[in-house]
Amino acid sequence: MSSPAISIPHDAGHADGHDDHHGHVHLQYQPGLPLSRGKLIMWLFLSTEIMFFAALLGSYIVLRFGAAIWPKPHHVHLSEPIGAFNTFVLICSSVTVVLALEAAKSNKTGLAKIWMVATFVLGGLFLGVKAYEYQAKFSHGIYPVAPHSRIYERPDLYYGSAVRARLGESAIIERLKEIDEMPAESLSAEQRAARTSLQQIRTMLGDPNQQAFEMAVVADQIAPLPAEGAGGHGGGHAHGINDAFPELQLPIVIPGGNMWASTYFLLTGFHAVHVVVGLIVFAVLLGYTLGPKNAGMIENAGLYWHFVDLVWIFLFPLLYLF
Amino acid sequence: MKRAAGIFWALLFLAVPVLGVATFAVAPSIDVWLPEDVSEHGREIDSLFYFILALTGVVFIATEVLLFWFIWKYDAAARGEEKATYIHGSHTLEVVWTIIPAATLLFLAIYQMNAWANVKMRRPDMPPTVEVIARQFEWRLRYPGRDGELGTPDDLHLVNDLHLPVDEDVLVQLKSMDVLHSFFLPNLRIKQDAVPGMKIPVWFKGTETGSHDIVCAELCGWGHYKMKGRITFVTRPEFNAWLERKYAEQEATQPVEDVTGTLVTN
Amino acid sequence: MSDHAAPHDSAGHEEHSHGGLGKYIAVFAALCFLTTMSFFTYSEAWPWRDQPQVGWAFMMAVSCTKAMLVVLFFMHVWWEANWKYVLTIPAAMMALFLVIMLIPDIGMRNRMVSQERALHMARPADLLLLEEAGTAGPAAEAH
Amino acid sequence: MSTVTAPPTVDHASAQVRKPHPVATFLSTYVFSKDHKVIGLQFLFSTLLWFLIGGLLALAVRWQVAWPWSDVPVVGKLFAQQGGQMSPEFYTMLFTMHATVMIFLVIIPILAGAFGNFLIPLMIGADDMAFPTLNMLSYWFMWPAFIAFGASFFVEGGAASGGWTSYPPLSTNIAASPGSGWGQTLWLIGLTFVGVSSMLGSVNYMTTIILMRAPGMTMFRLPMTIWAMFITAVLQAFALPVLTAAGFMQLADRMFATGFFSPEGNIVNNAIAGPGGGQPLLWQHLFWFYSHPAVYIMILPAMGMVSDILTCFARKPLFGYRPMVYSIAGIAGLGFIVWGHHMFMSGMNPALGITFMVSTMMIALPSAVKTFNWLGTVWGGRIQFTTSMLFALSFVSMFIIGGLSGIFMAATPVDIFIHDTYFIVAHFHYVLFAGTAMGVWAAIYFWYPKMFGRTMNEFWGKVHFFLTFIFLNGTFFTMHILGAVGFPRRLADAYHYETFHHLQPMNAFMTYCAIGMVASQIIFAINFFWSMFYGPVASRNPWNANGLEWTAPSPPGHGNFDYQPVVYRGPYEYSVPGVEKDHLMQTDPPNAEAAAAAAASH
Ligand code: HEA
Ligand code: HEA
Ligand code: CUA
Ligand SMILES: [Cu+2]
Repeated sequence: MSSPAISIPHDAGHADGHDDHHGHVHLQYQPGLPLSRGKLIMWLFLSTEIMFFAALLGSYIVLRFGAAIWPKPHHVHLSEPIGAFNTFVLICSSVTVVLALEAAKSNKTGLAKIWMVATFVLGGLFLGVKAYEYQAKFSHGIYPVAPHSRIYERPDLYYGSAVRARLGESAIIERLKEIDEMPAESLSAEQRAARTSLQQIRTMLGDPNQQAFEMAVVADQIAPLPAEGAGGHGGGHAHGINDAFPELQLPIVIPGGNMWASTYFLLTGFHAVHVVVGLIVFAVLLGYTLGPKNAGMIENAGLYWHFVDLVWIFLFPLLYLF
Repeated sequence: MKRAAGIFWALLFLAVPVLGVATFAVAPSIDVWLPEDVSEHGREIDSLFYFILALTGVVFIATEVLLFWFIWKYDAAARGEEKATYIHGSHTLEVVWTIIPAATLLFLAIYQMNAWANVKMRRPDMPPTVEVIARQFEWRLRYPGRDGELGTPDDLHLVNDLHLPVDEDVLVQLKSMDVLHSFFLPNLRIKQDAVPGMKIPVWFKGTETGSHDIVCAELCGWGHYKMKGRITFVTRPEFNAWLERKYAEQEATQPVEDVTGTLVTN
Repeated sequence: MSDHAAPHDSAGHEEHSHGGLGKYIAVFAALCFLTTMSFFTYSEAWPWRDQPQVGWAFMMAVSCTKAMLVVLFFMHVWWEANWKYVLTIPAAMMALFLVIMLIPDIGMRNRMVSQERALHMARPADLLLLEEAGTAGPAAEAH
Repeated sequence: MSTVTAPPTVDHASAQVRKPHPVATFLSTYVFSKDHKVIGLQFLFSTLLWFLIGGLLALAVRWQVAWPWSDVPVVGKLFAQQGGQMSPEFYTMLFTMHATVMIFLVIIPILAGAFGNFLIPLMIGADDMAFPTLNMLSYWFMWPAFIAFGASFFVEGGAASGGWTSYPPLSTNIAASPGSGWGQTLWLIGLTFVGVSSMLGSVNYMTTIILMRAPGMTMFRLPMTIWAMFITAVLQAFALPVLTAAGFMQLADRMFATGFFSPEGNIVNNAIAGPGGGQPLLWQHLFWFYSHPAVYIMILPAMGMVSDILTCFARKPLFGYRPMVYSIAGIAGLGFIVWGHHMFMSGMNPALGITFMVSTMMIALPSAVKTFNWLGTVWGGRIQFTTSMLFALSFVSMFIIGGLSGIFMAATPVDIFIHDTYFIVAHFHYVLFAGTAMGVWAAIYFWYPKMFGRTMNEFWGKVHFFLTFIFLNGTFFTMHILGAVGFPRRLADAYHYETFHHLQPMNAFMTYCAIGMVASQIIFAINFFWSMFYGPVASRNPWNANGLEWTAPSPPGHGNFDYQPVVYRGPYEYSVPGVEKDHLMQTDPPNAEAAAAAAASH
């Protein structure tokens, strides 16, 4: 067991130290874990990611279940089937990435590249669907952002004055005048109905002694909370004033809607950022020959990608189905 | 010469426990010490403070003196040719110095729970005596009006001048309008953050008449340092008379409803 | 990515392939099946429609199973040595502990709510009000 | 973890293979270097510079506390509007940035960044970190933070002024405080970059320590420094992401008016502040979930380095090596479940307070084990009073004070009185400055020869030690008794309170000491730079220590080792009986004769 043959130069000949720039020995190491460096650091990185999402998801869970009220998915135009479709897309991409790895390991570089491209495309598809979903929220004034958000929590006096203030903006006044003067034939049936309710709420808001119920009526005229099963995307089902005349952008009431928007965009936003990073990694990988030599890289990229999938597996029921 | 250096450094380390203990010994006599306690539960907290002071004091003196002694004794210059002791540790010692502190700390943990529960958990069953609403940078006070109920239009509104009856349980309902503040009564050993959105009960019992500082102990912005109030304990009859006087003043001046007022009375 | 991680450093373990196409397809099918199972709570056949908690628990169980499958097979943890426990169990425990400790203060924050806050807070009553307005408001006659 | 005890035989052929040497330019050698030693020194220089800035900020803080509203000397001219005085909002900014700089730009990066980088590969026998590029990035990610924190002093409203804890809603609402505008945003951005840097560093360190130990260097032959760095890296990896997530949420609250941390119907400066819906305590929980482990991130590496230095200059094996390792792990594990002790008065559920109190009491145990083992290490030694040793001894002495004051605060009823008073300020300056910073100085004096190939001047080192030691105790010990009066922290002027107005002379005394303390650092700075060029040239092993780093040249060249190190024993074989020399290096061959021979030969 002894290996006395190793010579250990302990001495002062080298004391000034600058001499050995070229004495770079290739060092041997004690066996540690049965893992490559890349894989180990990737796993360690993923455990930091676990904590990152634990903080975000944990905050969401306590904020949500502690809230007095939380909007149902259809209140906020969230569509379960679309979410489910995106889940499916991510699962597929997880499969394609393992298949790319298997192919690379058995030196089928062409096949590996095909699977990798498929993964990339699926990831892109996921983002596309996500963008479409975001658009559906934005178009209804559901933003996490104060300057754009049109969400009010309750049909109360604050809400009433917000609507009044919006209707009082000069651009809106002009537009209202135009709407009032439009010939009935040029409007759809829905728009005609909306025009009537618009006139009604204007008289209602003029009355100083409004009750909470009247404010609720105003809110319902502007953007009725869609009934369950209505699905969420795009509109068509709902027929509030905001749907008939989107340019008015009147304030809306979604009880619990603000915190919902905050957490929804926070969680899906950070997940989407992770997807984007994954896509960049895949794009870089596509520049390599995907053979056994680079299988380690594919595996690590895959580990990351599966983790992103994993986060979505929890996000989907928590955000869409609960 | 070498030995002299060792002695010098050893004595420097001895100065730590010596001056440390001296500081704590002298502090009360120069009035840099716990402020006068005028509360019922304060005694319990103070005695806990002294207990921990004694406990940590013993540990402090023991460890620092040992350190000094080792530095003094095991100075290379003092040991001549003798080698250092070759020892890798002692299992028995490890067990001893794990178990003893563990037992001490566990005892301390259990021993103090009662005091904690008295101040923060065993809320007296009574309506709030007064509501304290912190805001940048003042303490707004709301006493129940003549109807004896908080949250009605005849509530008495005051700022920074808290009067309370002595020798009675009082329940303060603590709120904040804007940011975090902390309701600190040094002489009553009371401290509680005021959190916007929450109403937090604080209870205590003053044992002496007199007037003391209310300090804000949580950073709340540039004016944090001047968010000062006064708490005054008076006897019950005096308290009633004071309340009466204040009602009369309020009715005479008809204060404009402030933001707090409108919100709370809603 | 790696500057030094030449393939010969202490790796060598993951050369042999496990899994194989069949296994991955099976896992894929299971994942798809489980995803649709989440929707089972929406169906008529689901007996606990008025107790959402049961449905939530069911969906979380489904999610955990799915996560398990992904970790074990796609991330190859099934085939790994014991380090997998060292890494995953503490992280999972800590994450859980964090969430549990958040429950009393944030999860149950409305226990200590002040009136000022309650005033601005949406409540179930608001939802009822809106629904009522939807059926009884003047516009109900309009369309 | 596998613990192979038999050193594997080394393949000689491959040991001689030389790597092609990359072309070295100035930029690639000193600026964008991937060499862990250069990166370590980059961290060291940057953090020392910030240390100076943090120290000057502290002086300004002390000035105001001692003589509120009096003209500030030298820099007073900058506050033209106030006629030379500082304004109260400027004061809040001062201590916020003092703490931020000290914690995020000095102590954490000097421990993990400077010493972690420099020492880990050298002490485990590796040629570099596992991922040198990542390592380089971890340094360069500090720069956006340097810039963000530095720039925040000059933006409108000034730098962040919500305290280093940045409790919302104060920090999320610009109407609440001028510093909660751009200053706070930059603060959060800076914090995120520091976080990314630490995260990159910590995963890299863990990988390096697990996979790149020299043959024979089993986990239980690692020096304490490496154990401490390893566990610190674990702490960072698990705790930091939570702060990063919370930071993003605060950023969202500020920029997008989400309401994670503010309640509904909050009224700041007579205006309704955003829709709310959240809870201020959520931030506190998330923040302390990181920041309590962070205080151990800020002391464990110092503990490790001090253990190595104590053994070396006591010429004695470390007392209780395994208990020392387990207690570090214990501190780290318990460190995750005690964060609530910062929130006893915060409105947190008092029942939670009890659980956190019990766990906090328990965390004193591993610290007790460490303290007693250090005493055991010094006992029976042959103490050499080098500057480094003096700093290491004072670390032990001072940590005891800081730790014991922690017990007062862990006791919830006592904390009711002393929370947010100078008692707390005393506590954390004893552990952070009197503890960690003393440990850092011990480490600088100890490893300086390895870093620069020369030794620092011992005489002036001792003068530096003596003055720092005296002044620091003068400044910080007094804070305990101020705290006993209830003297509140973060107050620009407390003397208008009846309870506190007699404390001004005491504060003036502390400020004089603080001035002395900062002035003493001039000696250090001169010694530090002077020795780099004119200090006595150091041999490979100037202190006759045992670690692998001492078998490499001083300073080590690219790739660190000019031979293949093989480890045969633990790191603390000092004064082995029957061996002529009083120390056996980790690389000395195993059998007694060979050992004796090797020992005799150098
Ligand atoms: C390096 C940093 C560091 C370290 C190591 C510690 C260590 C400890 N800290 Fe400290 N702490 C801080 C940095 C640190 N702290 C900071 C920065 C703050 C303030 C943050 C802010 O608000 O701005 C703070 C605040 C703080 C608080 C909150 C106070 C308040 O705001 O009200 C508490 C409360 O429990 C606490 C407790 C402890 C305890 C119990 C330990 C223990 O780990 C100490 C253990 C050590 C010993 C006990 C000494 C050695 C042991 C013996 C000699 C054995 C025998 C002992 C006994 C039997 C008692 N700390
Ligand atoms: C690591 C952390 C650290 C360090 C080292 C220090 C160091 C010092 N601190 Fe600080 N402090 C904090 C962390 C730290 N502090 C924190 C977290 C707070 C709480 C803030 C809050 O409430 O939010 C605080 C708050 C705080 C306060 C309370 C303010 C208040 O609440 O109102 C005070 C008051 O006296 C103070 C004073 C000092 C002093 C005099 C020093 C001195 O020790 C400083 C001495 C400085 C030096 C000695 C610099 C030396 C320079 C070099 C060595 C460089 C040499 C250069 C080269 C070689 C290039 N600090
Ligand atoms: Cu109010 Cu500080
Ligand atoms: Cu702590």
